[in-house]
This record gives sequence, C-alpha cells and structure tokens, in this order.
Amino acid sequence: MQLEYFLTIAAALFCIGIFGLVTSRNAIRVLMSIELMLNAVNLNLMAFSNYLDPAGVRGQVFTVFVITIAAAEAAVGLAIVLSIYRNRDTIDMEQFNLLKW
Amino acid sequence: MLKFLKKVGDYAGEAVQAAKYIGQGLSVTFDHMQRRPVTVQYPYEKLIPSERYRGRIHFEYDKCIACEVCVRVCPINLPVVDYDFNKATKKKELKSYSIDFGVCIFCGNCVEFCPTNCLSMTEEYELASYDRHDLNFDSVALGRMPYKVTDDPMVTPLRELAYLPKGEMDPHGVPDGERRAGRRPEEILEELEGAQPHS
Amino acid sequence: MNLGEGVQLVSFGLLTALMLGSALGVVLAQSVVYSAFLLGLTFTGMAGLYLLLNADFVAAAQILVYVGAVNVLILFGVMLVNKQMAFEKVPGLALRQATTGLVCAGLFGLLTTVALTTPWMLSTTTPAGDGAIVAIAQHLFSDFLLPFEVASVLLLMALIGAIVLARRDLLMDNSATGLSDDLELKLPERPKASLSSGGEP
Amino acid sequence: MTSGIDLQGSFIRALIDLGLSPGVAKAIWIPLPLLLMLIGATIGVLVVVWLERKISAAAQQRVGPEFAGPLGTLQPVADGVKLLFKEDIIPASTDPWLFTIGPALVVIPVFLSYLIVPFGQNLNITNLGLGIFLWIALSSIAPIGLLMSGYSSNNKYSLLGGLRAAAQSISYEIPLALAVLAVVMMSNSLSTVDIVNQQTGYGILGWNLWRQPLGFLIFWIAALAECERLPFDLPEAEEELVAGYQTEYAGMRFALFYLGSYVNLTLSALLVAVLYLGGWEFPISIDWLTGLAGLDPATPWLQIITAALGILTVLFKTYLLVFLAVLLRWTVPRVRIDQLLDLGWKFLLPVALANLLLTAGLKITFPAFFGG
Repeated sequence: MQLEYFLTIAAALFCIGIFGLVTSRNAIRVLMSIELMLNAVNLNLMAFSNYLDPAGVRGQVFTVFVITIAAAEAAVGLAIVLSIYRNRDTIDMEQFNLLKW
Repeated sequence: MLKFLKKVGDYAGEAVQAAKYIGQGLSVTFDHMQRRPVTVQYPYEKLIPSERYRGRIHFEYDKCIACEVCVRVCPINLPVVDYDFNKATKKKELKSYSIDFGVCIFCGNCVEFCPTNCLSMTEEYELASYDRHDLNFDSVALGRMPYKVTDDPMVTPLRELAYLPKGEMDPHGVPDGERRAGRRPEEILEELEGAQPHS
Repeated sequence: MNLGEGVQLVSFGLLTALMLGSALGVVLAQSVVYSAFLLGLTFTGMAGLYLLLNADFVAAAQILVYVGAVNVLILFGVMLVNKQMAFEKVPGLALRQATTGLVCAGLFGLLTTVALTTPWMLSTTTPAGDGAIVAIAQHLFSDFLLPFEVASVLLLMALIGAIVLARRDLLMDNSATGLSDDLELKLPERPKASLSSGGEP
Repeated sequence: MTSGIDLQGSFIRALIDLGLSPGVAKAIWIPLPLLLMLIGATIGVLVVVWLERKISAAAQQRVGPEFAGPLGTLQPVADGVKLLFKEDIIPASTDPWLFTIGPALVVIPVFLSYLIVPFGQNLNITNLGLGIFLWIALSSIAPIGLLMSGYSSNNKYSLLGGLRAAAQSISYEIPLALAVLAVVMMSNSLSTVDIVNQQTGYGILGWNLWRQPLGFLIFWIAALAECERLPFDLPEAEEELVAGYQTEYAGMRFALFYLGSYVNLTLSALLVAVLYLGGWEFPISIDWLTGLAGLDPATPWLQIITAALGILTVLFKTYLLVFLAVLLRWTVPRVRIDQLLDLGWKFLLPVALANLLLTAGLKITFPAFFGG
C-alpha cells in the first residue's frame, strides 16, 4: 500500500478517460469519460492528501470542491446534450458541426 | 414587497389548512379501526339471502306455454324458447328452453311478466364454472331446485344486518328462532287487512 | 504483515480490478446504457479506494453525489435520448482510434514513470480519520472560504443554466406587455408536439 | 449519564479469559452483530408486514389475516415461503443481467444502513463518526437499482415506473438531507449515538421533536416519499402503471423488492425515532428516576433493565410511526406526479432551507437550548 500504487491507478483511469473522450461518438459517453477523468484527478488528490498531508486533509477539501464542480458540470453538460438532441435529432459527436464553417 | 409577503402568508395558511384536513382524515380512519369487522368467512360462513334476492332463475317446464313473453320483456331478448305448433290441438308445445346466465343481468322482468308463473327467482348465487358455456342453462338445469344456505351442513349461515334481532349487531351466535327486528311482511299484510276489512 | 494490512491489500486489489475493469467497460461497451451502469460501478469502486485512504467522509460524499446524483442524471439522459440508431460511417475512424490509443498508452507510461521516479516527501503523521470531517469544515470556512463561496455561486448558476437549457422554448407573446407586478415565472411552454413536427412558428 | 451495558467489551473480555488472543476475539465478535442485525431486520419486516395487513384490515372494517398462526401472525412467513418457492421467471426479451442485479441493488443499501441504527448506548453495530450521513449516501444508491430494473424489464410501464422512482427519490433526498442537517447542527455530530445522547436527560421534554417540529414533519414526509409509501407511491401506482418497475418481476426477485420496501419503512421509522423522538430515551428520564430511588446507575441488574427498556422504547416508537404510516396510507389519496414534484421542490425544499436557517439562528441566540 503505497502512494505510487494509487498514482498509477489514477494515471490508468485518466488515460482511459482521455481515450473515451476522444474516440466516443455518443455525446453522453463523452460526458461519462469526463467524469472518469475527474475521478482520476480526485484519486490523485486523495492519495496525496493521505500520504503527504494526512493531518491537514487539504487534498480532501479539494476533492470535495471537485465533486461539487463535477455535479454542476454533469447537469449543464446533460442539458446541453438534451438541447442539441432536440435541435438536431442526434447525439452523434461527428454531426455537431454547427460552429464549423 | 407587501404583496409578496401576503402571498407567503396565504400560502402558509393554505398549508396549515391542508394539514388540518389531513388530521381530520386521519381521525376518521382511526375511528374506523374500532368498528366491528364486516368480514364473512366465505366458504365456511355464508349470508342468508333476503326473500327478494334475485339469484339464478328457476323454470318449471310443465307450466310453460311457450308464449315468449319472457323473451319480449327481456332487455336483451335472452331466453331461447323452442316450440312446435301442434295443428291438432292448436297449441304450442315447448321443446326446449334455456337462459344463458353469463349474459343475464338478473333484472327479473321475465319472472315478473310470466303469465303462468313458471319462472321464479331463487336465492342461488354461486354460478361460477370453469367454462362459460356451462353458464348456458337448459330447461333441465333451470328446473333443478336451488340449494339453500341454511341446509348446507358445511356452512354456518349468517343473517344479514336487517334480519338481526333488535339491538344485535353481530350475526355470529344468534339463535335460529330469534325474531328479527321490526315487523315481518305477513304481519304488515295482516295489519293492512285488519284496517280495511271491507276491501 | 498483520491481519489488517492483508485485508487492506486484498480489498485494494479487488477494488482496483473492479474499478479499472468497469472504467474500460464505460469506454468500450457497445450499449450506452451498460456504460452508464458501469460508470456507477466505477464510482463505487472509487469510494472504496477513498475508504482505504482514510477518508470516509469524502467516500460517502462520492457515493451521494456521484452515484446518487451524477450517475442517475446520466442514466436519465441516456433514457431521454434513447434513440436506436447506427452512427453514420466516418472515414478513418479506426486510424483515429488507434492513434488515440497509442497516445493514451504513451501518456500512461509517462505518468507512471513520473509517479514512480519522483521522491515523494511522505508524511509520517497519523491520518485525521474521523476528525477529517471537522478538519474539512475548518478549511472550508477559513482558508478556503473564497473557493467555497465561489463554488456555491457556481452551483446556483449551473442549476439555473441547466433548467434554462433543458426547458422547452417559452412562448413569450403574452409577456410582451411589459413587466407587471404580478409577473410570475409561469410562462407557457411550447407543447412538445409542435417541436417534433419541425415547424418553426 | 450512564454508559450503559457494553456487550462488545464484555464479550471480548470473556473470550480473552478463555485463552484467545485479543485479535481473534475481536474477529469472532465482528460478524455477530451483523448477523443479529440481519435477523432482526428480517423479523422486523415480518412484524411490519403483519401489522400493515392487520391495521389496514381494521381501518377498512375487515379482519385481516386470521388462519395462519394465532391472529394470522404467520401470514408474512407464509407469504415469504410462497415467494421463495415460486417459479423464477425471466421474461423473454429482458436483459437478464440487469434484471437480476436491479432488485439486489435496491435491497443491499437498505440493509447496510442498519449499520448505524443504535438501540442503546453500546447496542449498535458500529458507532461510525459518519453516522447519519452514511444513511443518506446509501439511500441514494437505490434509484440506480430501480432504474436498472425498470429499463431491463423491456416494458413501458416498468421504464416509466423506474424513471418516476428515480425522479422522486432524488427530489425528496434534498429536503431529507436538509432536515437531518438541522438536527446534526444542534448535536454537533453526525453520529447517531451522539444525536440521541444530546436529547437525553430531560425525558420527553428533551426530544428533538420540540426543537425541530418543522424538521420532523419534513423528514417524515420525505421519508415516506423515499419509501414510496402510499400518498407517494407513484412508481408503482397500479391504476396508471400496472405495478411500475415491479411489473415483470415474480418470485424471489419480487420478494427482494417487497422486502426492501418494508425494511426501508422500518429503517425510516427507526431513524425518525432516533433523530426526533429521543431514540432509546424513555419518556421519563431513567437517570432521574434512579436518582430519585437512590440507586447506583452502575448496578448490573439496573443496567440490564435499562438496556432492555431502551430497546423496547426504540421499537415502540418505531412501530408507532409505522402505525401512523399505515393509517396515512388509508387516509390520504395518491398525489399526481406533478403535484409530487411540486410538493418536493416548491414546498419542502424552501421550508427545509428556512428551517435550517432558523435552527442556525436559534443555535447562535440560545446556545443552551439548541446545542452550543
């Protein structure tokens, strides 16, 4: 049980998240990938909090902030996906080219 | 601002009102808990149907003159009357008669209008069967005597509320001979006859 | 190694396998509904890892917010846009995926090397444990007060923004008379049928 | 304040006296309360099911279950056995994995929540520092299971029921948490034992009910909604949705839903008793009585009586609340789905927030009464 274990897992989770973010064509799966990346970051923060600053728990405070922001992000992101779905009748990322010329 | 405060006040008032009504409802439900249960333990106990109960129709083959009045007064022309016209006697001879109790609404019109009283209502109400065609009673089935709840040794017959002795609310354990509350129909009839002897 | 450490190690291994496996499932599963449910599993595994890191409050918060709110929200999203359709073919998709995979693997290697080679200044003080709740609260209301307030404002903005975005268009005709005293947020919504027919009023 | 009877301590001490090492003694102790709680919760459910049927019957002038056992007490057992032996049906076009996991996901968090329910000073599984927060977190898992079973049933009624259940659960979680927060603020601790301890000492007068009347009402309404009890049983409203997310379920899987809903009801009632009705505290303070009688609170037999009385008190309060829930069921008609969400978001949420603010203000103004 060492700090490095947790950091490695967090790195793996982060990379999975990036892969999903780039390759997914379903807009909702992109949102899920973002959540995965945020979780990886959270795990890093928590590991640092436990091994480098166990008494101060500043990492935990930061994680709480990240969780808060993630909830807000999920709500807004889903609202955007819903309104795009209403307007374009698809959730394929390849078709979201409204701002492309 | 004042308007807003008034709105808040009205809303709070409505909430309190709602709470009051729910409280009243709760007290009603709570009050129901101390009432006597009306349950009849059905296959073991059965209520005795009243005299005017409109159950399965009984039919007497020999009385029937195949006049088909029952068919005409029936809201759905339900009874099936099959007859031959006997040229010699110039009378109809009944061949078969049937009523489908899966369709019958037990209105009693046929019984009411039958000129020879060959139809009558019985107190039989357990007509369930596994096949709905079994509900189509022919003249033999219609001619069977109805069974009586009071005759069944397996069943505890219970009197309905209106037939209980005065002051009695629970039909359990009321002796058979006990007189019901109020006057019996024949007593009313007698009284009427006594009041108007000349008619 | 005593009993407690063994239990910790085993549960660490199990949780890691569970979490990484379900995270891979989130990204690779064919059906979005499966990935949404697997996402919940990932979050739960993460909460377990937080427990191993002596942070039970954050673990419970993780369950409450991520599993209870975010994941349910995503599931709602999946079921609201539940349209069975095959995406159109795009040329060069396989190449793109392979490149992304390579880049991600490289990034993973890089991060792992950094994590393994950096000399971390490990602290030997005992973890706060149950006292962490109090410590977090003290942080929130002293040195992290500004971020705390900003986060609450952000949450409010996100709340209103999400409602405005996800709401059907409002019919503004009868509010054109100007702001009266009685103006309530009771503007009629455009019925859904007129939207799906595609006709712009 | 007596510490009461310490089962764990005495059990472990007895094992150590038998010649076992402290670690092993502790390891033997750990599963015991869990097992006891599991059995207790199940028996509690049997009692609640029987009570529900009997009280419902009484409210409708019926007799209720009568033939299975004395006064029909074995009826819930008979029901359970029947469900156990029924054929395990998985309809053809369902998703068998999700269909199986769904009910389990609904039940397991509810049983886990029993971890934090205290029946006495030391009569609980664990006195977690996280306490009531763990319950709030765990109860938020259930909607996922409901969505899962609703979706996997491949039936429009099931899907609608699952979505409704999730929406309802999320909407009422917030006022629930806010009501709990006001209590937590007064007792300065999330631990359920601390919350009860803060209410002890003055008998019935010390209960949180008098300090948090609004919070009590909010909590009770929200808890009923979380349990999907009758005024709020929209997810399974049989007139509109057949049986909601349970439509396709039969046998054991249905039994899990059934069990889960009744365990949840018992748990909610237990937590109302703990949070607002003084937990194991007798309406007249036991400490005061023993002081009046001139007895030493550390006397062993007195401690046992106090502990037994504590358990009985908690159970009595719980079943009183269950009784109220059943009575409410036959009193209040079901609300519509928009009325339900209106009630949650436009009434309970603002009121709960106002209650929280009021509690904070009162706590600063009168720290002696509202927990300084």
